[in-house]
Amino acid sequence: MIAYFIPPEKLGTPPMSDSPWELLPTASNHAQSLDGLYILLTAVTGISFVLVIGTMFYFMWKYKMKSEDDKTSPLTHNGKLEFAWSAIPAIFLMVFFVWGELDFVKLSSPPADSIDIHVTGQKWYWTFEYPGRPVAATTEVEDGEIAPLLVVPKGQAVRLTMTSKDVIHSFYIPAFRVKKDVVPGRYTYVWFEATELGDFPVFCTEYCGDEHSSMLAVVRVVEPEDYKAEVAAATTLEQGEGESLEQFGEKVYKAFACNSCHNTDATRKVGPGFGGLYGKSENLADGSSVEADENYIRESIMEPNAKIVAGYTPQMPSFAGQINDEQLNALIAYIKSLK
Amino acid sequence: MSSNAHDHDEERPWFLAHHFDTVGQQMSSAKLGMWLFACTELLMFSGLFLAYFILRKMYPEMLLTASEELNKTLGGLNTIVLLFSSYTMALGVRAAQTNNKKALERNLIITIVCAFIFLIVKYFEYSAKIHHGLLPGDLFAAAEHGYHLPKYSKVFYGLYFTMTGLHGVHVVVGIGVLTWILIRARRSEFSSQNYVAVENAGIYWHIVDLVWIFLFPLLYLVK
Amino acid sequence: MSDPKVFLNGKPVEHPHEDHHHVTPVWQFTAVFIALLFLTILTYAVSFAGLGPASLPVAMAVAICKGSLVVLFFMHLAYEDRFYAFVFVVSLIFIAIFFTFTLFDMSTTDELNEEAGIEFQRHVMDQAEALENPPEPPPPKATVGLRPRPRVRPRPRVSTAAGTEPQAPLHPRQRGLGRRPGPFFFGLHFASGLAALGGGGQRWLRPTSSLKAAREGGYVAQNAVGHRCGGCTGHGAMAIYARSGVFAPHIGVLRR
Amino acid sequence: MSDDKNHEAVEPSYLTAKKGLMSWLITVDHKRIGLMYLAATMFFFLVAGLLAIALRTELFTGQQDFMSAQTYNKVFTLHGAIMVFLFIIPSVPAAMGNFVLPLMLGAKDVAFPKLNLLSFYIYCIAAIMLVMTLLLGSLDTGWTFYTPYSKSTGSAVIMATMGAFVAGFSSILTGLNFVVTVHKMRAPGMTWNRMPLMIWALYATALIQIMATPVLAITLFLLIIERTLNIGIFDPAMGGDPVLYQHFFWFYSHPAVYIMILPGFGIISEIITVHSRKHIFGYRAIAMSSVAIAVISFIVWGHHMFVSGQSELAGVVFSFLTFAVAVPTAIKVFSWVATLYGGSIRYTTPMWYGLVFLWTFTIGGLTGVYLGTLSVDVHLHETYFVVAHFHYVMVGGTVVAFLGGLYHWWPKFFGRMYNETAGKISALLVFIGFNMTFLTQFFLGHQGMPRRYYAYLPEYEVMHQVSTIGSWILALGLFTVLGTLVMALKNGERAPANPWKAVSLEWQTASPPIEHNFHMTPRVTGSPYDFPEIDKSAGAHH
Repeated sequence: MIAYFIPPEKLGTPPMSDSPWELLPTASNHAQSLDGLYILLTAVTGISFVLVIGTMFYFMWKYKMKSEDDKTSPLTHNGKLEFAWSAIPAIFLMVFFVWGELDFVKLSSPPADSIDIHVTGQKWYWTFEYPGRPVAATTEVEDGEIAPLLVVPKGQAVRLTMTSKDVIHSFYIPAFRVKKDVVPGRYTYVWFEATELGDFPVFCTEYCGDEHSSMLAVVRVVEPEDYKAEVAAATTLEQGEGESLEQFGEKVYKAFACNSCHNTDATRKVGPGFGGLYGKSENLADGSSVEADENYIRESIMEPNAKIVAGYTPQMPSFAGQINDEQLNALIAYIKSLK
Repeated sequence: MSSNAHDHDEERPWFLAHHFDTVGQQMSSAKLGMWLFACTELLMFSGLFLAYFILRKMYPEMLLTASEELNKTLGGLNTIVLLFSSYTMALGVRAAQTNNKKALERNLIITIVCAFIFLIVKYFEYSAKIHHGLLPGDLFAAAEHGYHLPKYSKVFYGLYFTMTGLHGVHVVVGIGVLTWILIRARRSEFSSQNYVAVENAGIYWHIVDLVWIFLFPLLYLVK
Repeated sequence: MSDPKVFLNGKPVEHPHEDHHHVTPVWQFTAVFIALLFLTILTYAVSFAGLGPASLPVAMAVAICKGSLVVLFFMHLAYEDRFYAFVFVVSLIFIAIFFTFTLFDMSTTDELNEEAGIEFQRHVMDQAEALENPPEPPPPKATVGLRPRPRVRPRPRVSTAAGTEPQAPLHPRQRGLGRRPGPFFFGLHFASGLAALGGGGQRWLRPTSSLKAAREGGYVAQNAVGHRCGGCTGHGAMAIYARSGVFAPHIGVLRR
Repeated sequence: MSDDKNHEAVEPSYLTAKKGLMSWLITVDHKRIGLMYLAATMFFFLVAGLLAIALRTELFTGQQDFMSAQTYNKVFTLHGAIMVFLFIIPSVPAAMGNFVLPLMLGAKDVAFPKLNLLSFYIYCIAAIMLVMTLLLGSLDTGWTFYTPYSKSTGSAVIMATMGAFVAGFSSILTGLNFVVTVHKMRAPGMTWNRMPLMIWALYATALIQIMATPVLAITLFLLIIERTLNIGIFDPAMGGDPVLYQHFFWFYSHPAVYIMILPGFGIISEIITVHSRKHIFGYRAIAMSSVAIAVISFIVWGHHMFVSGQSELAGVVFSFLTFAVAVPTAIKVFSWVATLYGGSIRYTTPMWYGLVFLWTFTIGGLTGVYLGTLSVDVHLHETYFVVAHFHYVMVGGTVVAFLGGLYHWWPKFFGRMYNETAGKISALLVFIGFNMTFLTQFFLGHQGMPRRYYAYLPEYEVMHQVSTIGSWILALGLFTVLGTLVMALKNGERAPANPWKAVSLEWQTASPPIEHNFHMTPRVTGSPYDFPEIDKSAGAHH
């Protein structure tokens, strides 16, 4: 559950294509056939456009008005021509339809033996749960910027089972040519087989609110051999040596996207700000007031709805079971250090 | 206006608008306009019926247990009241066609009275539901009143109140329309020549009745 | 008059201001009213007769009869110019289109991904559940009426990540009844779809097949009212075709 | 029509027949109501157009330029909502159609004049509601109001939904009026095959307005109930289904896009024939394809939802039917180009707009085929490819045709001729600006640039900058149009009754026409496209 409002330019992924005119990298099994159909479509529509507009220009030049009373042709219809220009487009359309439909059926039926990764979309960040890895958080530190990271092995089918916690998002990897809406209340899924190593950006393509354009993630394709190591590395969140508790706390703070709702100063965002929180007495919605000490912070993380600060609505999801104790202590230490 | 705009020929009836050539043209235009409006009403209610069928497909058991709480006898009574009012409305239109002013007024009054009865019966139904807390959304308080209803029953009651509420609004509008026609009938504006306004009010009222004919079995009765 | 003064839609009109309209006799209205009362009592009887799943189609049939009585006689559609009936029927056709396609989508959401074990599943996020009823003991596994099973992760997959080397993917036939649509699947599906278009929305509900219930184990098959009468010819053909696996090998070809 | 001349001196035009504001506000004359609609829709076109310029300028660079993310979301939502509900749907049918339809039919007025005025005032109420949305914290859900976001967001969704809900009724009343007028009030001798194609287009549009708008009404009504009473039919947290909302919404909105483009087809059929002095090529094909498009548009709405969690089978069925809609549109374009054959083309400003329409609409139509194909749509859905496609069809199609129609019928509306060179310059500017803005967006879309993105990856910057500069040129072109037409009102010289020497009925009466349109109800003997220049002697129609 890591995200941070990554200004896109800091995402640090390689640009998808060097120049705007170059086609996207074809980095998945679907991309080949889809690009083939795209090129066929462009060719056929390009030719028919040139034919129609070319004839128009020719007629414009040939039949421009010569004198006020020159005669015009009495032609009003021509059955054969009209039939031809309905049948021929219909045939081309059927070709596009069948090719598109065959690919779509392939896109929609994932193989039974694919790796199953759980993706959860939430207002403005993605969470990836790998099979067998308890921690849902995946981090990829890039000079202080954190982006949700999806690690996938090269050449192996991966199926993403996706759901959303609040509104409709949409998981779109342009380089893999896959996209599916992430609908709350049901599972939708997407599958692909990465064929090129490297990092590729992931976009959210269903309007989901203020930070819709910052809801980005990174897909990292790695060799199958070191896939397990990469996943393990990406999903561990421990105190590195030489890292103070507060620094590790800040990493946990970003990893669990606390900053998507709480500011590190005292100003309000979606939730109350943490600046100078420790030791302050908070008055709660039910009129009582409590001193913000360790177990108040701990309880607000585990059961956020227990004590709601006055003027706020109970929106915070519970982190019980997703954050272990060292991370919790580090987080509390970090919050204590905020002034 | 006959084809020449200037000499007003005398036999042009008073109720014929200036832009129509004949009474038949005016009448058929008005009737076609009313039938198109009836189609828009049907299409609008079809959205609610589709929502009902979808809800029924998603939660079949919930829908059946939740619809048990609706009062079938009051629903049945309302159906009979509306059918009777449709009957008297049809008689009213017939009276207008046959220049029978008294019968027209009598039937219109009976229809309006039936409409009020319908609303009163609906008032009792709604107050019973409100009392038992079977209400949509956040007002849903069936548990406090000892009803053990499945999890999504509040969505069904939301849909129940939307459908019957919108239908009720149409009944109220119908009362307004019928009273206006009654006032014009009192002024003896209608005759066997000029009765399309009564017939259009009739078409509107029969559409309201038609919607209830489909609403009643779906919401109240179906197992 | 030699030169008719008044025209209507391009046709001269002899007597512009007379119009004769059909006046229905009173006894006919009374007969229709009594028929409507009788049909209402019939609907009542149907609902108490406990016909089970067939009660929805029967109730709809009775309602359609009552509706057509009102429209034909009370609204004079039977005696009017054919065009009004045409306008009325066109709007019914558009309603049927709206119903059929939406219910078609709702009922076939799982057709293609059954193999992947992802069920079209209603579940409520944790907060909503917590909001709705304070945390009491989690409901037992298959509770009556609670259609959405408690949130169960999709069936464990043969996951190759956990160190086991991936076995050769099973031939579709070995995986039990192949259910993947083949390249020719579309023709039959679309034809049956069109056949179903006339069948009206209700009959698109998914047929209960005991095979599916057995295979799914605890999955509460959607045996609600209105399903047991089965889909119409269109949907039935689609289901039979999809389950017969006749074209499964093609999918195998596609899948590799 | 000789005796028309001596009547003219006596009979004042509809503009001067009655004086004073009240004579306008309570008029039941279809021509005055048409002009009032024209003024209102032009005002909202200006407002939404300025919002579009603000959007494009903000997108000049990938980072924040002068708007915050929330403001950007509100601006693009209002741009969409005002353009769709207050400009493009009412503009051609209600503004131009109200004026031209009765004249072309030879009728004295529409069937229900009072209903026509009521429709205008309902439109005004809808406009006030949408303007009120601006004051109450504006709307940030996108013009499609997708749930569950539209249910949970704090912006003024209820006010905006009520605005759209009320605008729907105004659209229904216009449609109802047109269908009854076309059926019941045609001039003597005007059979269905002698009606101008503009009437066929408006008739097909009216059919859709009547049959589709009620579903929008119930969808928005359910959304309002969802937000107020929280019934939960569309809210997944309470057991509802958000994809169900999309079905309800698109069942209206796809036919609505045909409400937008069909009147444009009607205008183009009139302009191309009158200014190339030639009978339309394939009259029956164009008339029938208008009605065919109106009917088929009701069964294809699923192609908006290929990746939205709709079942794959439904996607396949909708994709197949979508290609069925492409064929009649292609027939129309081919027939227009074929009409130019053997003509004597007069390069007046309306003709220039007609030819620009053929260019832009062909691109718009062809790119629709990409989005109809299933697998390509998975890649291109909700990217700038879609933005480019529907702008090519809506701005390149309907707005260009609307401007052409304004120039074509301006002498009939006000009896004043516009300045021909200024008109040509405006056509050129609109053509260059439009293509520069939206052609680059096709490449943006193919590169995967998502729609409604406020900040984007650096490699999209070049194309966005080209597109933004293009949008400034387009804005300049549109202001030139406004200037030319308004100046024509002041000091354009008086226009003759039939400046283009057209044959259809609206040109057989004075311009501006008298209050009840015709002195003598015209009698129609032939097709509206039998121009004197067509030499019948050259053998039968081959």
